[in-house]
This record gives sequence, structure tokens and C-alpha cells, in this order.
Amino acid sequence: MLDASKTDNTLLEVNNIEVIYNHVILVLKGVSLSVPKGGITALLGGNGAGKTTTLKAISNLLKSERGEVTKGSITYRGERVQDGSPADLVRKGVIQVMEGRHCFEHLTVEENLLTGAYTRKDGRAAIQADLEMVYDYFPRLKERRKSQAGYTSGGEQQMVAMGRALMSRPETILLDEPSMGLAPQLVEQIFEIVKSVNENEGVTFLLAEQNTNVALRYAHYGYILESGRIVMDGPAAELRENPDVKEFYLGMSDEGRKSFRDVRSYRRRKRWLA
Amino acid sequence: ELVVPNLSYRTGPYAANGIPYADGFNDYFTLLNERDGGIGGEMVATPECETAYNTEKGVECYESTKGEGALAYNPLSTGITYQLIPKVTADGITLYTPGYGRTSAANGKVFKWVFNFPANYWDGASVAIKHIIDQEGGDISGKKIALVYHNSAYGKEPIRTLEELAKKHGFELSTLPVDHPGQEQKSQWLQIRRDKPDYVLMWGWGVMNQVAIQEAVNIRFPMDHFIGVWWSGSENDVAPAGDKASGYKALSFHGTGMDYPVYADLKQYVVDAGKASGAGDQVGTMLYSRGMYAAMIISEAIRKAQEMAGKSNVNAAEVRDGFENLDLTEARLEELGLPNFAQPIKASCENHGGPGSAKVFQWDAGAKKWNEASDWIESDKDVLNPLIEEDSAAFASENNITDQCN
Amino acid sequence: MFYREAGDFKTSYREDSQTFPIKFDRLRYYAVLAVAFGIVPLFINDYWANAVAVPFLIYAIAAIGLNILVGYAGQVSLGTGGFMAVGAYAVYKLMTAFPDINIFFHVIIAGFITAAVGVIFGLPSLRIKGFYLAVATLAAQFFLVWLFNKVPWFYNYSASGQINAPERTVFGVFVTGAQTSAMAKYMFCLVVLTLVALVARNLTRGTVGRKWMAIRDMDIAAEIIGVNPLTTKLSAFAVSSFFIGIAGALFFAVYLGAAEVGEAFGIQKSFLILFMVIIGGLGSIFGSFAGAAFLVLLPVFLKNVLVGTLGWPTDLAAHIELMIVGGLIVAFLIAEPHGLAQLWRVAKEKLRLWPFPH
Amino acid sequence: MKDMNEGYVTADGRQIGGVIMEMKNITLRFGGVVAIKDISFDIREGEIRAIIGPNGAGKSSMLNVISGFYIPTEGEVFYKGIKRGPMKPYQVARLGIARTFQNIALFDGMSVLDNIMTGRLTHMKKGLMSQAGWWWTGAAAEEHENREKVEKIIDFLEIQNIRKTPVGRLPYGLKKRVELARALAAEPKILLLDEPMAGMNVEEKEDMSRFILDVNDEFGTTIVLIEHDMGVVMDLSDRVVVMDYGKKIGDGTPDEVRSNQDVIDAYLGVAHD
Amino acid sequence: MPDIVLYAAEVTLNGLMAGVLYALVALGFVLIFKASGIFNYAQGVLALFAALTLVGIQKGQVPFAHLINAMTGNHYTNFPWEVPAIVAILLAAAVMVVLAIIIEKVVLKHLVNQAPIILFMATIGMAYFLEGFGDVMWGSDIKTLDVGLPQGINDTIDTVTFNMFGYGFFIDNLDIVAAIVAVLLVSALTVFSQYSKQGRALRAVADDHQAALSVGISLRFIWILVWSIAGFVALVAGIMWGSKSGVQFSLSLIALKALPVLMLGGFTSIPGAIVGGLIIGVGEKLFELLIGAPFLGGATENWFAYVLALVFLVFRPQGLFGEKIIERV
Ligand SMILES: Nc1ncnc2c1ncn2[C@@H]1O[C@H](COP(=O)(O)OP(=O)(O)OP(=O)(O)O)[C@@H](O)[C@H]1O
Ligand SMILES: Nc1ncnc2c1ncn2[C@@H]1O[C@H](COP(=O)(O)OP(=O)(O)OP(=O)(O)O)[C@@H](O)[C@H]1O
Ligand SMILES: [Mg+2]
Ligand SMILES: [Mg+2]
Repeated sequence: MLDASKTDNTLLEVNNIEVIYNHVILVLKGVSLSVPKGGITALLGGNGAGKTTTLKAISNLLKSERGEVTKGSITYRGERVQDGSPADLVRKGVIQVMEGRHCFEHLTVEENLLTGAYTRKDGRAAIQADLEMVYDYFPRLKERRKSQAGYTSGGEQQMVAMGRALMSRPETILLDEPSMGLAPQLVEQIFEIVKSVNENEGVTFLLAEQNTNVALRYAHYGYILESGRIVMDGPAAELRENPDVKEFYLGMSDEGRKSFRDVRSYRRRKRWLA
Repeated sequence: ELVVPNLSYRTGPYAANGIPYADGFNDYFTLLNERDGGIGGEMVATPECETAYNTEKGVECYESTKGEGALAYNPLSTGITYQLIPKVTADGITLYTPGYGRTSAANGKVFKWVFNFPANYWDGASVAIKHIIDQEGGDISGKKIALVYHNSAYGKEPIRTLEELAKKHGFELSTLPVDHPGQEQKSQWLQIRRDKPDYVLMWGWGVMNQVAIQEAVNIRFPMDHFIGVWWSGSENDVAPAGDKASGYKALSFHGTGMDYPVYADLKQYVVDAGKASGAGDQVGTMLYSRGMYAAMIISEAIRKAQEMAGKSNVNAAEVRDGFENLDLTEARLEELGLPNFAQPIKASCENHGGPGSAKVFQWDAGAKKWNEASDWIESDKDVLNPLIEEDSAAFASENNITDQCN
Repeated sequence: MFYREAGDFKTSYREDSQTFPIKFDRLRYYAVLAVAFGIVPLFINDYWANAVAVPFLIYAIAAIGLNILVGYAGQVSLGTGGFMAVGAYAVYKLMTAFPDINIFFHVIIAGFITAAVGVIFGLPSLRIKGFYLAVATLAAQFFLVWLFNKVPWFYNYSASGQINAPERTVFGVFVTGAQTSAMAKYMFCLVVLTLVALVARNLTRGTVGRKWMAIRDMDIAAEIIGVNPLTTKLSAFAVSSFFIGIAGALFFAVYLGAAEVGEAFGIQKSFLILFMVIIGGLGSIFGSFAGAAFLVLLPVFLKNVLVGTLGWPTDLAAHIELMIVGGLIVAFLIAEPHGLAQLWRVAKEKLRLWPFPH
Repeated sequence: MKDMNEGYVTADGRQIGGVIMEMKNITLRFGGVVAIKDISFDIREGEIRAIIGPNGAGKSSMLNVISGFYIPTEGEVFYKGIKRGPMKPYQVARLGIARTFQNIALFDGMSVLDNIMTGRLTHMKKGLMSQAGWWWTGAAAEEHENREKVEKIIDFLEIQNIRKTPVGRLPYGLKKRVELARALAAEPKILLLDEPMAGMNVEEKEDMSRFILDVNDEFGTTIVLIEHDMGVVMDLSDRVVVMDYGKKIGDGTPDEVRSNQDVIDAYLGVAHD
Repeated sequence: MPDIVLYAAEVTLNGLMAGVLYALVALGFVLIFKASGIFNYAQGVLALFAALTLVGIQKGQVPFAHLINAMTGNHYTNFPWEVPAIVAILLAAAVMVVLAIIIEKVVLKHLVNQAPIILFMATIGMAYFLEGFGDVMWGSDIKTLDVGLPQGINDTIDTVTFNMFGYGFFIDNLDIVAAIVAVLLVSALTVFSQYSKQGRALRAVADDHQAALSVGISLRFIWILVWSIAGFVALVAGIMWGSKSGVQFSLSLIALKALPVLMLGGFTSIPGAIVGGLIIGVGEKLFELLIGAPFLGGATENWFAYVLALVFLVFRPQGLFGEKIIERV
């Protein structure tokens, strides 16, 4: 099992970063994490914890949201990357699947997928082959390939976003809520895809996910983020056994899973950090 | 010190026309200062203010300069003129608008503070028609004359007059408006090509002039049957059409070219001394001459005022009297180094409009100069005076003005 | 700490929906009003009134009007010049046709007439959106200008096609015409502006304002939660044109005194007012003031510095002025895309946190 | 199934009324795409009705038909027993049907409070002129009355602290909650929820479930729920419609649906616990 | 006496030609809109600037002469040389590329992912700046532009039609050249945007800046590319219009003639620009001939073009060929 202690294998390292939006809103208050090569690392945490922000900080998309990394550093393969552009990073092999799909509405599904291959130089045939691969993963997309992405359903758009990222043949994929809005069997399927891409092609994953349950089953290592700080980290298997994680993220108390109908009072959120 | 603000425009859509005019205006006063030590011993200051042909900037310029003791304004914009008429009336400063502005201001009985000699748009229309009559040997009944005009207050000015003249002389008038800015005039010129009017008159300004002349060339309209008012007759207007613009005619109420003795002084005291306004490359052009003309009239009015007041340091009210009593003779023009440059003017309380004559000039593209194609032609006062009476009476009644000359 | 929010608790919704919920803001607001009504009139002269104050007040009215349409309701319009012309010609016709009625009412009625015209030209907004709509509103601009230029009835058949404002008084004081004092002009416009700003504020803080904003942010969703797009968009056009018409009326009658439609109300005017709204801040009444102030004052200021102080030739100064204005617009947008109003808000937020950031 | 028009009482003691809305043979086409094929089902007053199905099955489209955004190509919608003619969405909203959206459709430029206040638009009657007058004309009074109702909802959903924040800045989960608040503010008869819990973790889903149940309980609001989390669907809903490729493949209580072989094949994959 | 039908035919032909000229200007708008969703207000000024630069280079003007003279008291105006037209055009095109790079670096880069209206505003700022800058660099006097394009009535057409109908049609040679150039440009750009990887990237960028960034499309490259092409198109438009009217400030106002074209053809469609141009050109000219001039007192073209486009839009809110506006929840 891979773990995230700093090794020569560390591909991506985030070192104590602080992120401020709009010059005034402090969102990340010192987040550090490292992603080992060939691993699947999960970033967990509640709404507004800062998962998306962390991923955007890594992929340099923050600037376009008027956010900035004011402290700390981000390195990829030991190189500082936070000053470049997102395109530079894609060329280095890091690609992000953004939260909320972000398809190109006016492009067809197929064109959307092809934009994923924008930076590739390995020729039409290889791209075509990958297109087929994506269609294999998501047969639904093949049916809708000629539709404008803006007119596809939420789940279909999510598939497009995933497929588009796969098309770029990256070394590392940052996945933001890949399972959101997908039907249950597709959620499993997506994670199976993640797993197989990871195992067969050695692609590294950093995924932010609300669906802690699945995420911890597939990930090797996990970080738990709360209010802009990492509050806990450890190998996924250990996290899964942690009683707090169990209670708050997996919805299991000692008696096993409770029915949603039976949760009678709103939970007082227990926080590691008040 | 005498202050004559120069409300000019060297930017915006009409910059190309504003620049030579402003240069001529400034240079003439510079000449007076450098050569004669000003007027009657008082130096003249011409604080320049950029209006960009924009009425609001015009107001700003007016307000910002009037406090400096301005003696007269010459904004070179009909729009700004209309704005300033009430303001100068309230402030007691002369508004001098040679060849533009409010035509009926020629009636001094109503417009005490406004002068527009030597000629106004209506004079221009009349002069152009007279020239055509001359060309046609005295009879133009049944002829077709088209007016291509800037679709604005300015461009519409001559229509009334031309309609009257059409009645009188029996020609057929058609009018073709061109919208600002006038980049596209295909429709108008196709119509001209079809209707084959005998003459085309033009009341244009800015890019409209250039395009019209180019289009006239394109349809091979005989250029010597194409006559522009004085604001459609600068070197700028004919230049883009190149050689084929030769023969195009335009009116002017003053001479142009470098042949006047004053240019020797101007060269010596202004240009060679490095005191020329702007880039100094406009000297002698049509609009430069016009700017100079305006400056010359203002300076003569000031001289008259000094003479009447018996002091050199005249104020705005005295300068107005100077304008009203201006008596510019041929001899005086000769003295100024501008022989036959302009028509003599004898103003009076009633007459703020001057003789109303103009000459026709014709463009020679080879020599790149305007040649005189007629002598002074006087406008048809019989037709114009009633029109002026009518319009100024309307203004007088709207504003409760009684005859100011009694 | 310069700026206090803490300790300023609200105990009722009434207090909470005040225009300036923070006491410090409220005080400053009263101070500004006091200065504007009590002190400025004492010192104002022709130059300040005609070159700065009056155009600022009138443009602020127009900018508030346009801001309602663009900033609140999200319908970009480039027809402002044309609508101002409607106001101007309406007030001119009213002033000459009913000389005995107080000009104040003429101005208001001119506003209503403009509102009606605005509604007609607002109809396409039901189908057309975004920049398409913006360009489509140019049809209004060009058509109205053409109409006022072409039909002599509008300018009372005057020879030149110019309209001249006759002299009118309010409480025996001239507010239009040559004899108007700087103070009278200023006060008249200031009173109208104050009323306009108040009404605009009332409209934007309540249901109507929320409907507009809902349509702006997501028209489909707005419709699904119960906003009728037809009435909402048209009401925005009506209210906006009402204010713009008032601005046009004042612009002609009080400020210029004479106008020609193509020149005074041409397309540049539409753009100018749109610039004010965007630079000031979309969806902000304060922004309308800031934008108007910025675009009225900056050129005057630059002119005075470049020509007056540095003594540059006017043309060079004018060109460089364009460069500076353009450069500043871009710089402001980069610094804060949501306009001066937002810049001000962020500055306040920073001040509030000062000296302990975060 | 119980009798069509009779109400009944659920196991946990809630009163379910008669049919309030009925969809009859709804078909919806977009050019060549058939999003919904001849589907009929009904919704009873006071129940929680879930719609489930794989991605692209046509669930959201169905919701859009109910809320009047899509006009069905064929078929009819009955509301309170009366056939609903062609209506604009805002007219439908005025009948008391409110909804949330799958891809959050909040008004980004407005604060949370204003967003929720828009939910009350259908209840606020003061026109333009009285708005302009504000204090004089009673617009202020109306505003404050409604504001109070909204504040209750804000308290109920525990979003007091973000009242004044522009929604554009909020994280995904809170946006969902604000959207729910906006829909609740309308005090709807029927509340349509399109994946209200997507992108939430278990804890948050529990909270959200609680809110939904409470709304249903306290106000007797009928709820139509689309959700992919089977745990939530099975626990909360009274009856479930299952769609696949535009067709209805199942309809019944959670237990019935869970054991329906078609549903298992098309959607659930494995039988859920 | 030829009848109204012949006139109408002639006017239609000329309308087509005028439409092509409008399309040349509209094309610049379309390119930039397509690639970034920016409505580029500065397009007209860009044409002016390009033409000024072309003339300046051709005539060997000293750039910033006025400024230099004002500061140093010298009297520079011209270098002692003139540059052949074709070289000058190439140099001017190069200047436009440099300008594109600067615009990207100084302005666009900082405004990624902003609302369209903000970007629109930024282009207005740029328009102001460029206008002032062009004036300072080359002076605001009027300049004649002559790169050797033919102008004036085409005699062949005149004679041929005269022989056929007894009435010779007027077609301007310059318009014919413009039409040919426009067709070439439109074809080339259509091919580029439809069939190249970059073309797809352009559309992607217009849809969603962030997503485009996230798949590795370099906004920088795309924008420089597009603004350069738009600059080149502006140069071409500047040459055509400048040959007619001389180069001066008013040249920037031709943008107003392009807007209805843009609206009618669709903001995002290159062929739309040309089709829209043709419709507007013919429509406004025919209206002026048949209704405007005889019944309404003339000068109806400006507003009629807009009204015509408006009518089309009511039926197709995205213009004839524009990308459909996606309305979904
Ligand atoms: N553009 C922005 N401007 C201001 N604040 C922002 C912006 N984007 C995010 N935030 C704030 O940053 C915090 C973290 O948001 P982020 O989107 O990173 O959370 P998250 O962990 O991804 O949540 P979720 O699971 O709901 O997606 C939130 O409190 C949010 O309000
Ligand atoms: N306006 C439209 N135009 C064309 N096709 C559409 C339109 N709206 C929906 N569709 C298609 O109809 C089908 C059903 O879409 P819908 O959004 O209803 O799915 P869904 O069941 O909500 O799926 P998901 O769970 O992924 O949200 C999809 O294939 C979608 O692409
Ligand atoms: Mg997130
Ligand atoms: Mg859906």
C-alpha cells in the first residue's frame, strides 16, 4: 500500500498554503498534502471545507476566480508550479476535472471530448482510439455524441467532463466530486475506471469527494479537510476504521447505518477544530 | 492683455478640419504679437480649448475661459453656437461666427451679441445659385439641382432658401440627406447618377465631404457642376479622390493660397521663429485662411473698439461695439497685407451679417491648389432678408426680445 | 479601527432594511446631503455649475436610470441617447405648449412620456438577449434621432432644427434660460436627483428590485419561481426610461439650453452613460454616482492638469487624455471588475478588518 | 395500492390525501431525442414521491414538465383534478408549485436573503408605484411581514450566518440549502426537488433529509424528489417512480420497487439493503 | 427611360457590394466574439489604427512626431523615404500582431473568466486608449491612403448592362476588389474555424474560460492568435474604407455599420457575417430607394439596418447563423 509520507515518489506536494479570495476572504489556512506517484489520494470534508479551492490552487485556476495563494508553495515533481498557467500544468501532465461539470455547452459531446486531447501530439489515430475507449466506458455518451453538451442531462455532462479528462492522457488527474449526480451503479463504475486507469496506466489521482464511503474504498490515502485546515490524514483503510470518520462521514454509528428517516434531530456537528 | 479664447477641435470626427482652422487663428494673433506687439500695444492671448466638436466640452471651455476676460468667442460649431447664444447674451460677450452658426443672428436688432459677417449659409446658397445662373448664361429654369447635405441642423439650413430660390428661378430642387458620419453614400450617388441633376450642391462636413467627392468621381459626375459650401471645400476634402477631383468647386468668403503679402511676415515672425501653431504644415490652406480670416476680423474689431474707447485695454462690451462699428475697407485689407482677401464690411446695429458675398473656387489637383473661378458674388437679399426677419422674429418673441437698435 | 460594524446590532427588520444599515455610513450620508444642499450652493459659480456640477447631477440621474435596466434587470441597452432625446423633446414641446405650468411638472411628464417610448422599444427584450439586445436597442437610438431630426413638429418648425429652452421659473427663480443663476441650476437638478435616487432606492430594495435582479441573474429560473418576464422586463424599461427621460429633459432645458438631437443625444451619449454605469458598478445606486462623477470629473481634471498646469498643446493633451481615460478604465476593471462601488466596498471591508487582516 | 381518491395514514402516522396531481400519457420529444415516452403516474397530497432512474432517463425533464418549463409533446397534466392548459412557468408557480434545480439556479448576484425573498414574490402584491413610495404606501410593511416568514425559514434551515453573503461565493452544499429555502419560502403545495443531496456527505444528507421530512410533516407539503442516493430515496419516500430511457419501468412503494427485477436490472444493479 | 425595376436591380447590386464592405468590418467582431465571448467595441478603432499605421509606414512618417516636437522643439515630420505599398501592408500587419500580444498581456490576461459585459467594457477602455495613441503616434490630420487599388465605375459592367437593358449599371471597382478579398477571407477563416483544432478551441474558450483552461487550452495563445487575425481583418477593412474616404477618426465609426450585420448574421458565425452583410446592404439600399427617399425624406439607412436586423432577431434570437442560445435548467 502506498502512503503519503514524503518519499522520492512524491509527485505533487502542497506545502502549507493559504488562499484568499477577493483580497479579503481567507479560505485555506495552511493546507499541506502530498500525493505519491501512482496513488489515489482522497481529499474529504464537508461543504465549504475548501476541497475545491485546494484543487484549484494546485491547477492554477484560482487566479481566474480572483483568488490567490498568499502563502506556502505547491510543487510538482519538485518544481514550483504555482506561478505558471493552467495550460503549462496540463502540459506537465496534470489535468483537473472541475466541480459542476463545466462542459462546453455549444460543442457537441464528441467535440467536448476532443478538446480534452488539445495538448496531445501523438496523432489522430491515438486520439481516435482513446475516444473509443471513453465511449466504451460511457456507452451513453456514444448515443449522445452529436448532441450539444448543453442539452444533455446532468449525469451525462458529468460523464463528458470525466471523459474529457481521460482524453488528455494525463499523468495526474485532479478529480472534483466525480460522483456527483451519477446513478449509483455509475458511481461504482467511475471509481472502477479510476482504479483501472490507476493500476493499468499508472495515472495518479487526487480526488475531492463527498461520497466518503466509496472514496475511502478506492483511495489509498486520505486527508480530511475542515474549515480550510487538514484535520486528519492517514491511509484510507485506517481512516475507514476511525470512529469519528465513521460517525460523521460514513453515517455509521456503532449500531450500523441508521435510516435517514430516523435521524430525529439535526446533528450538532462535532468538529475537530472549533 | 486681450483674451480671445480659441475653442478648437483637434480630435474627434472633425479634427481634420479643426486643425488648420485653429492653426490659422492662432498664427494670426501670434503674428500680431510678434510683429506689432499685439493690438494697440496690448498683447493678445489665445488660450486654446479643445471641444472635440462636442457641445458639452464647448460649454466647459466657454465657462473655463470666460473668467479670464474673454472678449469674443468663435467656436466653429453650429451646435456650440446655439448653446452659447443665450450664455453670451447673459454674460455680455461677443459671439463671432463667420460663415456658420445661427443665420438669423445677422439681424442685430434681435441678436445683440452675435455677429456672423461676412456671410451665412443662406448667403452661400444664394451665391451658389447665382454662380450657376452665370454658368448657364442667365437662365436656369427647368434645370435640376440636387442638394447633398449633412443630415443635421447645419445641413438643413440652406433648404428653405433654396426652395425660395427655386420658386424664383424656376429650377427643380431635390434634397439628399446623408446621415452622420457619412461613410456610406452609395444610395445618394446612385440616385444622382440616375436623376442626372445639372448641378449638385453640397452642405457637408467631415468625412462626408471626402466620401461625396470620391463618389462623385466614381460616377463620373462632372466635377465643375459640383459645388460645395465653404465648409465642403478644403484641401482635405478633395485629397482622397486624387487627380480626378480636379474641377470641383467650392465657395469661400475669403481668399486662400500663399500669394498674400502677409505671408512674408508670417513666415518671418511666426513660422521661422518656431512659433507656428500645431505642426505648422497647414499654412496657406483653405481652412487655415479661414481661421486667419476670423482672427483678422476679431483683431480689427478690437482695434475699432480701442479707437472708440480711447484706450488699449478694452473690455468685452467695448469689443462688441467694435464689432458693431467695424468698417473694414479694401484699403485696410491692403494695409494688413491681405489685398482683396475679403469683402469690405461695414457693420451696423441692424446689420450683423455683412455683405453676404462669396467667391467660387475651383480645385486644381495637379497644382494642389484652389483657383478663383469667380469674382465676389453677392447674395440675393430680396429673398434672404424676409427669411431672416421671420426666423429672428420667432426667436425674439420666444425670448421676449424687443428691437435692440432703438 | 476606522470603520465599525460590530456593536451595531439591529433589533428589527425595519432597521435591517435601511438604506445604510451601518451607523457610520448613515452619518456620512447625512453629511453629504447637508453639504450638497447647504454648503455647495453658497459657493457654486458658473464654471463649477456648468462644467462640473450640473452635468454630474444630470448624468447621475441618467446613470441611475440605465443602471436599473442594465445593472439590476440585466438588459443591456445602447438606446440611452435616444431616450434622453425623447425626454428633451417632450419637455420642449410641453414647455412651449403649456408655458404656464411649472417646469417641474413638465420634467416629470417628459419622464412618463419617455417611459412609454421605452416600453415600446423594450418589447423585443422578451425574445432577444445579451449583446444581441444591446445592438438591437441601437435601432431605438438611430430611429429616434432620425425622427426628431426629420419631423419639424418636434422642433416647432424652427429654421435650423435646433430646439431652444424658453425661460422658466420655479418659485419665481429662473431655472432655464440665459438668466438662470448657477445656484438655481444646481439646486433644481439636485432636488430632482435626490428624488430620483430615493425612488430608485425604494424600487431596488423591494420586490420589484428583486424581480429585476432575478431576471438578470437567471431569467429561466426566475420565471419558474413565479416572475413574469414580460411585466418585469417592461417595468425595468419603463422605470429606466422614466429616469433617463428626466435626465434628457434637464440636460436640454437646464444644462444646454439649446440642443440638436444628433449632436446632443447621439450614440456617443448612449455609450458614455453605459460607461458610467459599468465603471461605477452594475447594480449599485452609489455606483451610478461614482461612475458619473468619474467620467465627468476625470476629463475636466486631466484637461486642467495637462493644459492648465503642464501647458501642453491642447491637441496633444486631448489625445493623451483619451489614453489616460482608456487606460484608467482598463486598470479599474482589472483591479475590480465590479466597478468603483465594489472597490469601495472591498476597501471598507479591509478597513473594517484593519489592523488585523483576517 | 390504496384507493385512488381516498387518503390513508402512513406507518409513521402522516396523513396522505387524495391525488393532487396526475400525469397522463406524457411524451416529450426534442427533435429526434425522446426524453419521456408515454408516462403516467400520480402524486398524492402530502406524500413524498420519488423519481429515480439512470442518468439521462428523463427525470429532470419530467420535473420540468410538472413545473411548466417544458410543454409535453403529448399527454396531459391534471392538477387538483382539473386539466392544466398550456401555462407559462410563472403561472404554474402561482398555483403553488415550487422547485429546486439540478444545476443550482440561484441568483448569483443577490444575497442569500434576497434570493430567499424572491421565493415570496408570488405572495407579495404591492405594485411598482407603491414600491416607489415605500414607507408611505405600505410597501415597507409588506416587505417586513414577508421578511419575518423568510427569517423563520432561515432559522429552520440554519443559515442565519450567511444571510447577507452573495450566493455566488457559497460552497456547493450551502447553495443547495439556500435553493431549498427559496422554494420553501413560496409556501408551496407541491415542492419539486431535483437531486437536493448531490455533492453532500452523509452528515449533510442527514440534515437535508431532516429538513425535507419536517417540511412535509409541518406544512403538509407534497414533495417530489429526484435523488440518486438509494438510501435516502428508500428511507424517505412513500412511493417511487422508476424511469429508464424515458419509459416508466416501475412504480410503487420503496419495497415494491426494490424487488422489481426490471428496476434492479436497469438501475440498481445489485439489490440495495 | 429605364424603369424602377432596373434601378432596383442596380441598387441591389450596389447593396450587395456595400454589404461586403460591412461584412469586412463585422468579421473582426465575429472572430473575437467567437474566441472569447468578447464583444469588441474597439474593432472600429482597430481598423483606424491599422490604416493609420499603414499610411504612416508607407509615407515614412515619423511616429510620435508631434509629441517629440512638443517636447524637444524639433520639427520632425517625415523620414526621407517612402515604403512600397506591399511592404507597408506587411509591416502594418506585423504591428497588429504586436498590438495583439500587448493587448493580451496587459488587458485580457487579467480578465479571464469575467462577465461578458466587463470584457466589453475593457474593450471600450482599449478603444479610448488606442484612439488617443493612434493620434499621438500618427497625428489626427486626414491622410490619403493609396495602395494602388482601382476605384471608380467599372466600365465593362456599365457597357454590358447598357447594351442589355439600355441602362448602364454602376459598380465601383473598389467594391469588386473588396468583394473578392472578403470572399477569400471568409472562406479561409471558415475553414480555419471549422476544421482545425484551434477552431474548436476557440469555441471552447468562448463557452467557458475556466473549463478551457482546465483542459490545457492556452488562452494566451488563442487570444493572441485571434486578436492578430482580427487586427489583420481590421487592416483590410481599413484599407478598403480608407481608400474611399481618407484615413481619419471617422474611419472608426464604420463599426456602427457592422453591428446590424453582426446581429443579423449571428455573433458567432463567420459565414453569417457575409450573409448578414449582404442582406443588410441590399435591404437598407432598397428601402431607401423605394420607401425612404420618396416617402420618408431620406437618410433612413442607418436606422433601417438596425430595424431590419431587429425584425430578424425576433424570429431567430441568435441571428441567422449564430450558435443557438442554450436555455436550460
Ligand atoms: N470565488 C469565491 N469567492 C469568495 N469565496 C469563495 C469563492 N469560492 C469559494 N469561496 C469560499 O471558500 C470556501 C471553500 O469553498 P470550496 O468551494 O473550496 O469548498 P468545498 O470543500 O469544495 O465545498 P463543496 O463540497 O460544497 O464543494 C467556502 O466557504 C466558500 O464560501
Ligand atoms: N432541451 C433539450 N434538448 C434536447 N435534449 C434534451 C433536452 N433536455 C433533455 N434532453 C435529453 O433528454 C434526456 C433526459 O434528460 P434529463 O435531464 O431529464 O435526464 P435525467 O433523468 O434528469 O438524468 P440525470 O440523472 O443525469 O440528471 C437526456 O438524454 C437529455 O440529453
Ligand atoms: Mg467543492
Ligand atoms: Mg437530471
